[in-house]
Amino acid sequence: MTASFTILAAITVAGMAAAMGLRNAVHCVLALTVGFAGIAALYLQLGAQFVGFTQVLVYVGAVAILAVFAIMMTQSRPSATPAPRAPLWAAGGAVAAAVFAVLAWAIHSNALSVQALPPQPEAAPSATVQQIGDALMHRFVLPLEIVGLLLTAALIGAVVIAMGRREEMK
Amino acid sequence: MTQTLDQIFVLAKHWLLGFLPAAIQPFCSALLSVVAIILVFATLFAITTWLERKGLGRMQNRLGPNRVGPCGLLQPLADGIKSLTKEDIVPAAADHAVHFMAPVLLVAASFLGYAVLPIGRNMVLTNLNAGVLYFFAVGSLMELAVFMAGWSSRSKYSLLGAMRAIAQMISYEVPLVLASIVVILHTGSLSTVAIVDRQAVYTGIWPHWFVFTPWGLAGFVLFMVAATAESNRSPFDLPEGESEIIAGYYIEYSGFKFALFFLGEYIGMFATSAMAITLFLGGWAAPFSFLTWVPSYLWFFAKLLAIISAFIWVRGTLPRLRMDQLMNLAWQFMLPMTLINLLAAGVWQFMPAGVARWPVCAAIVAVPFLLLARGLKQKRKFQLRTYRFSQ
Amino acid sequence: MTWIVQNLWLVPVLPMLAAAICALMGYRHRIAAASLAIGSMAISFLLALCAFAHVLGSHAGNGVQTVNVPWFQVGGEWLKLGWMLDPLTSLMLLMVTFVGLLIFIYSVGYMAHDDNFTRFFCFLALFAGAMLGVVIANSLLLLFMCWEVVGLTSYLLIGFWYAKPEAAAAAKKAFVVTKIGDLGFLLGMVWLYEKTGTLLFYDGGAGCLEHSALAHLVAQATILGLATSTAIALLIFCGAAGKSGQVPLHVWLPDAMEGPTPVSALIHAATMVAAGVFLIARIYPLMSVTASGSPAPSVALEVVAWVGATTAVFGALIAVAQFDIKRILAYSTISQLGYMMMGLGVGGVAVGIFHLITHAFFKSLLFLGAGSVIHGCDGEQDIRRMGGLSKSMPITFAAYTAGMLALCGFPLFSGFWSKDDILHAAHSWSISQAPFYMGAFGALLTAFYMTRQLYYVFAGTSRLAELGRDSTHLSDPHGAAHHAPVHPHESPAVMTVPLVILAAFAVLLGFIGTPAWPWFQSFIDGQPASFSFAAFYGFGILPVMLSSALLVFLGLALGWALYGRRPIESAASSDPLAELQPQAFSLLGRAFVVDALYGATLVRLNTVCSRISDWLDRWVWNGAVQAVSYFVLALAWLDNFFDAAVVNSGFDEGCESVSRGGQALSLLQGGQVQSYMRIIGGALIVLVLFLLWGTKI
Amino acid sequence: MNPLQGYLLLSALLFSIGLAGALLRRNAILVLIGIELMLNAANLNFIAFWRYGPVPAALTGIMFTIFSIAVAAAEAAVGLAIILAAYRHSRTTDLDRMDSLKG
Repeated sequence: MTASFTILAAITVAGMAAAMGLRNAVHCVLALTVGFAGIAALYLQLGAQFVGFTQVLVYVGAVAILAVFAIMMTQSRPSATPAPRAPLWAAGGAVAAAVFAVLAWAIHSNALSVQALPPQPEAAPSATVQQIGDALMHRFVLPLEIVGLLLTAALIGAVVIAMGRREEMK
Repeated sequence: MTQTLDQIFVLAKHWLLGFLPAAIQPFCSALLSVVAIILVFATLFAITTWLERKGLGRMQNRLGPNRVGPCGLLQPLADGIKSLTKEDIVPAAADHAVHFMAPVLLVAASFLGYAVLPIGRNMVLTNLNAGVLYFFAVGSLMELAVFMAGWSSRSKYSLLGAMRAIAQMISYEVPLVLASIVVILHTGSLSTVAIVDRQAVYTGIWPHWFVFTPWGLAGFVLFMVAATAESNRSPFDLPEGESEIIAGYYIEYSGFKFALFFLGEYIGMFATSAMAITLFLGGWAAPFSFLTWVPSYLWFFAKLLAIISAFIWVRGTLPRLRMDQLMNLAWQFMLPMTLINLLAAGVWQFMPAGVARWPVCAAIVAVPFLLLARGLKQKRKFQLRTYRFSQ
Repeated sequence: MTWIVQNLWLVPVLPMLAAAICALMGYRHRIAAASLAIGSMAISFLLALCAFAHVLGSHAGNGVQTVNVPWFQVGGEWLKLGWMLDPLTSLMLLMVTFVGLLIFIYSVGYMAHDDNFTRFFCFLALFAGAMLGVVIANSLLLLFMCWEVVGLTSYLLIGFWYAKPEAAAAAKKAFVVTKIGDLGFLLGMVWLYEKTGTLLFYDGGAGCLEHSALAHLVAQATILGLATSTAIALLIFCGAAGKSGQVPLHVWLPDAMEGPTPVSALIHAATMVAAGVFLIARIYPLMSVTASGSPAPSVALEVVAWVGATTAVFGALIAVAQFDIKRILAYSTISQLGYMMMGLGVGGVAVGIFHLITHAFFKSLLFLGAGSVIHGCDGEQDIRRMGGLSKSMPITFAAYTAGMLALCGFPLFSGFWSKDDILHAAHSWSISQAPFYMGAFGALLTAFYMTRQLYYVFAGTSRLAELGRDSTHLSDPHGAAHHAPVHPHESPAVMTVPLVILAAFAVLLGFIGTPAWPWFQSFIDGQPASFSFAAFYGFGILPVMLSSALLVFLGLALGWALYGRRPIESAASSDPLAELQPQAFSLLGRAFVVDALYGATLVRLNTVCSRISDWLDRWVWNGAVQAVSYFVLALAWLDNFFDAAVVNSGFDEGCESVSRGGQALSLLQGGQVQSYMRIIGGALIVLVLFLLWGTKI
Repeated sequence: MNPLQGYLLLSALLFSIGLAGALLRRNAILVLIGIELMLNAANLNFIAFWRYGPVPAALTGIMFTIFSIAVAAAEAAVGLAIILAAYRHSRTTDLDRMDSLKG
């Protein structure tokens, strides 16, 4: 439990909590980018350089921008949304809190997995871009192809859905 | 002697670090490098503004700045003092926090990219394993800053400008990355240092710069076009087109924040140009083997200045594009060409080394280029333009 | 194994690929579609040439070369498919690809004005691919699959002008009738698999046509004292009879002439209908196997011979009294297929296949010639309205005459040699002499009706403009648009060049299988051929030859006497033969009223059965049912009382409680995504708890 | 505390925050973002297990994360497009008001 981990975790949790708690949707997304960046930093700290940069590129560079765009396009007029009904709000919050409680308890109580672990490696295991590329091209080539297909389908699907019908555009 | 001259800054840093306790040495080493980079490129920014105004003036048959200092050389200094002393106006409706953070984030993001750019031999802040990926990841932060600036101002013009800028940056990021992938494909590494090292060898007197291969040349041209769009420069400067939306997303900024936007834009432009140099023009490598005695950083900055001059030249020459033309260029021309270029690079990899792969790869790039260019030209119909969304 | 054997699958796959690409292309890419189909066919032809050369080179040694690949696993067994190369396959490949290529080229001209040009070539290429698949298949299963694709394309192509009701009906008829035969084929195939456990023909000793399997089959007896092998062979022969238009199942073939003429030439003369004959030749070991020691031919072959002989005479008789140029050829085809079957039955593979090959050339020539005539006359098909075309269409006329002489068996033409082969084999058959006389009579009739047709179409003066042309009669849509007087004209070179090539083959092809130099026969049997004139003087050859030649001359003379001596004046005047024997002629003209007979027997029987069923239904069963129903009704009254008083009130109560429960539960299905998610979250908690608790125990 | 447990706890916390957002926010876009957050938490788990797991050389955790990021990107694109389409139809992104199958 190093200092850097504590700081990064605090930043991440703060960003994410703000993202889920702020009233203004755009502020939410901006806070979200902080959270995403924090997670990317955690990846870097864990030695997964490639994944960390990919995280920044995809989430900060694409998903957040996309979300911002969607917010801009759906909030043409500020709608006064009333706060959710209190019982439902409480129920949702209780469920989330209970999930955390149960997960935390599971992590703490499950001593088995911790004992089964090998002695902690001091340096992070190496995962160079070369190794990742080799793995992608050999062992994981089929998933890679499928993901490529999925992304293509998602691209086309997103365009088709968002384009809407012709008449509506006129 | 030449060795020392080449490594003089590295040696100086080590000499300075020697005075410090070992525990804080790595931190101080990074700090020193960062300070040096910020100072050098901020100075370059000042020089470039002068150069740009002067050069544009000459192209437009004017004199350009000529009052402050000899040949107007002190003009950037005067500009800086002016912007520092101006009143900082924030619109009443603006989102203050975001409005303040936007220029800071922009400048920070544009400086972050320099961490992986090798400025000279052994002169790089960090040699990251995934350096090129890092560069592009950090570059995508700028989009966020642009959005923050546009949105927080609560002004129609800035919001429109931001939307335009983001759409343009996202669109051109794809060909930008794809154009650089050819180099990665060839070197087999994402590390900028490794990429430059691969180019710093010579056959006879000629260097192995990637720009001297068919796919490299095409990749370089495509990269530069995409980089121009990415840094919102003319002829792709729609987001800040004065005649339409005045200054785009930073219209509501004034004083020092305005200057920060300017700085951020130029620093970003330098970073992309430096990336182009690293990827295609051999980084700090000398253009001929007999010129290797010239210190490597000098070569780097010479190339950088040459590219900046080219940017200025283009800005003074070409008219601005329309939005749909801009998008069509990205998706209908740049994207297919980068993909074809990728194919050419792949063919180059798999063909045996020799003369044969030169014409083959050149043909793979040139023939689709001609066909595509012809096709796009023919498709153009001249008719009354209809505005789909505004009516 | 050389390259060609390993890659023989390319031959059928290339046209299929072309068909697939054509199917994906738009309707406007006519040139691309045609060139694709023709190109693929040309490459297949070259490959077939390679295969032929390969077989020729490895002549004396290994007869059959096979490549088998496992397809999928059923239980513990691998189902295998494969292809084979033997003399029979190589010859059929050569014939199908060559004739197919010529017909493809011809179609470019014939279909030039059709809107569905691309579709046509797609179907043609698919047909060619499937047919080639039939030819190279080394597995009865693969053969059957390709066989069915062939049937499908036949259906599609007959119904190509599906807007015409006759064409659609003909396509349906062809499909149904051949399927009746295919049912037998399928049964036989399943039976064979059950008995031998393999459908591969040759599999290094384990195939179903090899010695061990055949010995196993012939040893078992089934009903009527038939050996299993015979029963299976006869079932498979049903399929062959359906496809090849043998007598009980021939009715579809004349109607199939509603399709475009190149289709008639390719499918219904040269290749597809020959598939039945080919099938019999392919499974000849199964057909001919007998219990060891018995010298008599097998029962299966005997049946084949009799069916063939009957069909030969039957088709020829009907052809005499037809007026549609293509129908005459269709009945002639039926007759000739009968000859082939008879040849297989009495003589063996070589005899039947030799006639198949020569017939393919001259019959496709005749069909293409007929197509050229129809094209030239703007869609007219009735020979009474033609006439005098020898002047306006000289090339077609010359080619047609060559084909006609070959078909008649005029001495030295190709048909002469192959038909003679069959007659000679029939003459020396050990069971009966009747097939020989039937074949001879058929030869006479063939010469007669072909002469009749020739005189009607080409001699005299043109009668085209005479009658008002009723557009309902038009079978080809070429001239449907305009009613201006037509001037017969020669067809373009793309149509005449294939004609000329085919004519050359029709004349010369027979010389590869003369008695003096029986190269063909020995090639099929895998022995070297020798040349000797002395063979002519062998057992019974010369007398048979002379007598059949005489019969041909007699037929020609009869034809001339009836139709040639006195030119036909007008289209309305009745047929000279009809004047002589009006009743017989009308019987023949209605094709022995087989269609009507089927209508009168099978369909009538069906009607009667349904009448009886109806009566039974109405009076017997209905009465019983009514009686029961009254009884039930009485019970129901009782039940109703019980129900209303006792059950209902209790049930109503139950229903209401269920409904209330449903309403309560429907709150869960409120369409609110987040409420669903809350429940999922709750479920997650329970799951994790369960897992933790589970590990503790 | 074991470092792995620290990461797992953090990941659980992030997951719960995402779940809370998805449960409590009424804006469909923010709900989608909450789901993205949960995915990120899971990714963090994978990386942590890769780092401290028994066979880091297999790179399985990294691969899983890479594919997960790709799938999440696709999911975000399609999800936002669907929200846009729904918005165009019902003029709202409020999940509470998008509860009818018809119309």
